[in-house]
Amino acid sequence: MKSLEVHLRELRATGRKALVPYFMAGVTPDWTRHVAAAVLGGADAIEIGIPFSDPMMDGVVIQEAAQRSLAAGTTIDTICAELTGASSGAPLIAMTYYNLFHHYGLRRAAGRLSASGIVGAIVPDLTLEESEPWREVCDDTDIATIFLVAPSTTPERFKTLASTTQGFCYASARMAVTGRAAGDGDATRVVNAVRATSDVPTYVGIGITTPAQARDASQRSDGVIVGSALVDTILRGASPADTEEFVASFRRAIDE
Amino acid sequence: MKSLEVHLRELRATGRKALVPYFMAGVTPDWTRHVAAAVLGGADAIEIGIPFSDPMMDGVVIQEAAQRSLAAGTTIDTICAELTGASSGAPLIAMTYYNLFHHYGLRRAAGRLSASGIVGAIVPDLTLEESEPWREVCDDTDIATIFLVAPSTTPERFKTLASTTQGFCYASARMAVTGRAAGDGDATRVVNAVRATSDVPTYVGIGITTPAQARDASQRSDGVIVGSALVDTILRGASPADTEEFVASFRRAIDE
Amino acid sequence: MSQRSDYMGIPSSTGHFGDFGGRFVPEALMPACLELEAAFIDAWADPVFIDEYRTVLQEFGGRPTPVTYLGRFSKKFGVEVFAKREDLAHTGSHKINNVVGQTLLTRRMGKARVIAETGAGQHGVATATAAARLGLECTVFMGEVDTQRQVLNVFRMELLGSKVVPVTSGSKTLKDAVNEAMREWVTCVQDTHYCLGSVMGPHPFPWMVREFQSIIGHEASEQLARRGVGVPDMVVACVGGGSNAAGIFAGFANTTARLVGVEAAGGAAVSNGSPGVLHGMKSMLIQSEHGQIEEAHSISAGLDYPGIGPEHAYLAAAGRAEYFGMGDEEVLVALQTLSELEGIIPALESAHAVAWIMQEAGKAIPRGSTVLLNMSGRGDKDVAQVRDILRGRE
Amino acid sequence: MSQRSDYMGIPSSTGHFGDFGGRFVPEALMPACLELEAAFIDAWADPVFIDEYRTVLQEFGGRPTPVTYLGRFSKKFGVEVFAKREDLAHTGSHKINNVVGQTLLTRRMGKARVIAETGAGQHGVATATAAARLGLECTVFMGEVDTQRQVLNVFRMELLGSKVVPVTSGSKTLKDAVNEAMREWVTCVQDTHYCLGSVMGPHPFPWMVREFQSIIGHEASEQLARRGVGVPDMVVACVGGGSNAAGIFAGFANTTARLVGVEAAGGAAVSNGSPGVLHGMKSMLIQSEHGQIEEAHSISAGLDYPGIGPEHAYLAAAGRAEYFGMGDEEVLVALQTLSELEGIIPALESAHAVAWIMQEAGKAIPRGSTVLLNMSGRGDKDVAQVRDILRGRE
Ligand SMILES: Cc1ncc(COP(=O)(O)O)c(C=O)c1O
Ligand SMILES: Cc1ncc(COP(=O)(O)O)c(C=O)c1O
Repeated sequence: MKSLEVHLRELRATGRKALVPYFMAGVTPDWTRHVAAAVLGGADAIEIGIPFSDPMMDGVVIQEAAQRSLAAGTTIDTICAELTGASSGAPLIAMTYYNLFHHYGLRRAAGRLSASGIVGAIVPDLTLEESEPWREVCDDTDIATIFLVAPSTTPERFKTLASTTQGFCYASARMAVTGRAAGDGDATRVVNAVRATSDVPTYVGIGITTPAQARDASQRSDGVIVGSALVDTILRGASPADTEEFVASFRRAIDE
Repeated sequence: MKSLEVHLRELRATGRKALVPYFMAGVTPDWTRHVAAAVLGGADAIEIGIPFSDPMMDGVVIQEAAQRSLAAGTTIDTICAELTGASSGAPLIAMTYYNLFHHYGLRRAAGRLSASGIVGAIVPDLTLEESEPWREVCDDTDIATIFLVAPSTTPERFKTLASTTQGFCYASARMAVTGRAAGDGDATRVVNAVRATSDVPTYVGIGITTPAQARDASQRSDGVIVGSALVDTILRGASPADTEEFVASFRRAIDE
Repeated sequence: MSQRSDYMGIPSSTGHFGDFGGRFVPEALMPACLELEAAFIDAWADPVFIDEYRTVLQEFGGRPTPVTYLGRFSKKFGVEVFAKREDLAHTGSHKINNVVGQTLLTRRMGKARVIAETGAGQHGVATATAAARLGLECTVFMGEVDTQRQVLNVFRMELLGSKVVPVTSGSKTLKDAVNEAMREWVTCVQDTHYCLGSVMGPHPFPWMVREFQSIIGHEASEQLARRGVGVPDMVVACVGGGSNAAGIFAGFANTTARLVGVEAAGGAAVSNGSPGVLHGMKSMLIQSEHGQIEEAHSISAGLDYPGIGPEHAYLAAAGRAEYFGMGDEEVLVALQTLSELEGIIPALESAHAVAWIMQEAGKAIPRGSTVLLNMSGRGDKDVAQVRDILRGRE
Repeated sequence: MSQRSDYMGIPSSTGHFGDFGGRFVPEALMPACLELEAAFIDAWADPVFIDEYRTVLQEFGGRPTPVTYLGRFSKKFGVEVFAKREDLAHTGSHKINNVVGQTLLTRRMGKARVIAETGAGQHGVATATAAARLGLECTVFMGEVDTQRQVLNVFRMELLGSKVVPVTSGSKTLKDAVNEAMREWVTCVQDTHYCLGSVMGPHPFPWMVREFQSIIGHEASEQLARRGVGVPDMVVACVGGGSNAAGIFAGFANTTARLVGVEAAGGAAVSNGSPGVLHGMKSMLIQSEHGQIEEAHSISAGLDYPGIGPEHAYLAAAGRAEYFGMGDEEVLVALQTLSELEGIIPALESAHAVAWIMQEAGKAIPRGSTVLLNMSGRGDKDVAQVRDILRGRE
């Protein structure tokens, strides 16, 4: 079992619901300070978005963030360089599209991520069926490959995905891309479908934009992922202190 | 034999080459004074153009004249009214397209023209084959129906046309519409083709724009028709006196 | 319903259909008309020529065009409508049928050049197309106003290697382009064929063009028979000069089918015109009280013609075919309706026939009737214009 | 020349053609891909479905399209060129073959709505057309830049009853329209089919679209056989996503014919690209050194795509087909040359294939070879653009 999953299972065992904020790497020069601030604010793990030109699973906010970051010259290498040494105090999970790893070289990419402290990867366009080469090279590192499940996922696929995912299972609350619809939609049904076949920690994401929603969703699951809502504040000029408060507000709601 | 032809044969017998200028009726308010002036200048007969919206056989000058005349409200009736009583001293020949007569009623049109002193008609789009109804109604009047022959006319058609035309035979010197190409082109050949089958007076038209051309053409035929060159001067503002001098200049050249 | 067995046969030797037709041209053109008549009679009796004409239309022109059952449209209007899809022919309308025939005939007559008139440009583009294929020189006369309205069609003709001459006389539109083409033809008749674009002009054009277009009707008749529809109750086509209508009527003239031609209300030569002589023929024309030819006015350039082919004038007089006018408004609605229901954007011309069916379904067209509609052309050429009109109203 | 008997058959069960293809989509879409695969396999084995697909293409779409011998072009370039005339299909290109198949499948799956991406608008118009015919709701995603460049195609889609959504993300062009259509599909996959426009995307699209387009190659093969030409020495088609090329190649993949795909030089995914993953598939892509997808650049909007269908990537890797790039300049000349010599104005896309033949006649194409050219579409849509370019130089 990858260390990420060990960590997250332990967290769950303490009764604490996980809060996982998402950041677009490179979107501002001080993005790593935002990451650190989030941890201070109460984040349990951090998603690090690596910008891709064609983010098929993302809505306008993250698209915009990706474009800004790309325009600033962000690459896997620049991100890893900035992360290396900057201990954040919470597990880091890369989130990006498969082409970047494919183009970088799977083995090389896994190695580079791992070397800079990343312990998980979410690749939304990497289907279970196509994931073997990637999972194989990850086996030589401590990177957990996290799969998504969705309201449209069939019972059979729930089973395979829940048993293959590492670290946690990412439960899309809605049939939507990031940042598009708000609310936790089908979260209960999706989480329960995972739980029916596996005891892997299951976090709800996609559409969690307010502390109240986060609280509701976390009550039905093991944690929540907050993406576009946070990225949006950073795009509008939020400081690391703002980020800390933003995350803290979610923390408080969840822990209420 | 129609009186026009009697007259023109007599003219030929005197050794005089016929000079037939063309006027667009109604193109200026004083157009009948131009007609009278032409007679003073030495015209032997006058072509009176009746304006038609779609003058298929005419070049730009006569098209322009027709449009001006139509814009001024010219109709068969207005023309006939203006001609009635105004004795010009030379035979008047109407020239227009068949639709106007057809629409007016063939019998009515022939009667109206005849009553206003017109003794001939040139209808360039009325082919020999379609001319019977018109010639029939003309038989009840003194209107001569004048046919054209052209460089493309076949030997057989030369024969029929020359034997059917009344008054004179209109020999197109060129394959062209009025006012387009200058010079007498195929005049000799066309005139000779008519003469080979008939002794009807044969006049050359289409392309006679200068006194010198008129002289050349008249030497090979029984007379010439001058159209666009004269209409052009009127469009440019020539006075009846100018017209008299214009016609006289052609007269002198022909009689030289 | 009158039903004689001799409609749309060979006209009289002088080219008359009843009181209409004939030849009204300058003597300079008579020999060319006679030569053309002889050449056409000869070619049209020559299996080699006919075979080449058919082969070119098949392998180059895209024939046979299909007959499409308009299911949703039929359901909505309660009549069974089948569309003969001339919009799918090369260059986008039935015009190609005629120009393929005439250019092959041009070559057969040993002429190296064609001239043509065009209004919106459809016939001009078709002629330029057929001429390019045979390497014939081609000059197209187009009213100056139309060259400005239809810059893209001018460019198309130029791309196809043709020369486009703007006509500045008269109203600077289609009828003047015909005049100018005739004037030009006088000067070059020796080596040039005048490729007239509809069933109009002096004999043999109305007959010849109808023959070249009759492939539409013959195909459709066979297609409907094969589909088990048999003879439709009604055949409906738009009428400018009348070539697409003549072409489709030809397949049904001697059947029980009612034949309906739909003119633009602003150019309805049969409904609003009177007999007259223009462009080499005697026919029905829109003219002033003094016999001056009037300009037609229609949203569709292809129906903007003040006359109609003489055979139509005859069919109307004989009671064999009926002609109605449709206004621009109804035509716009018809274009939109057919597009939305069937995925076929009709030419504005063809939309006149659609509009008439929409108006008369359940009235002049009894419920459940089978109707064959001639989709004479595609609407792509009209989309910019329709857009401007509809946007202008918003 | 390699000659195996198993090219262009059924891909692996995971949708792979050799190293390429597969499925790279959000999990939310996986069930829809699987459902679609099952539905397609079922339909494609059902004679009733196949018969309806063929009948609609015949009676509505204008199939079979003819094969035209390009006599004057052939003579000039010393090779025997036959053109498969997809330009004569309804809506003006081969795109109709695919959308007829996919919309029939949509109805069969019980879905009431389709979405589609479009670049210049050809696939969008085709989808809107096929959807209108079946009464399906239709939304088309189009880069905002493209909606401004192609206002008339936007209006055409609207006339056909579709909604056009301008895409403002990324480069605001075709690849972003695909992304946006995918994003939309995630939200409505229950009742909506994504009608993809080329042999790209996740399995089963590349295979399914090729099957729907293979009617081009099968028809052509039969037509050439009937004409006594037999198997041509070479089959040449332009390649954007690669659907028209796949369609015509499919008729000749297991013959001796050389297969040549011509990409836009500014979007030559095979010649200048590298393997990668985009839009649900693994294929050859134009990408930066960091794996960011680059914008393609071509005079022809339909070839402005940074990828190529995965089966082409495979055919190239396997050496069964060759791919070359052609520049805008040569393409413009080719469009003019074909128009003047043959009376066929090709789409700018198709003109890439023409340009390659002109360049290679007597070189890569030995003198006297028989060449089958896929005339994937008509140039009417491009005439305004070509005019502006050529006029701009005067
Ligand atoms: C599509 C279409 N239909 C009809 C017409 C009218 O001509 P006709 O009445 O000769 O068929 C035209 C003329 O341009 C046309 O383009
Ligand atoms: C006429 C034409 N040809 C070719 C293409 C390229 O697509 P594909 O490579 O899928 O045939 C397009 C795309 O719009 C097109 O319109």
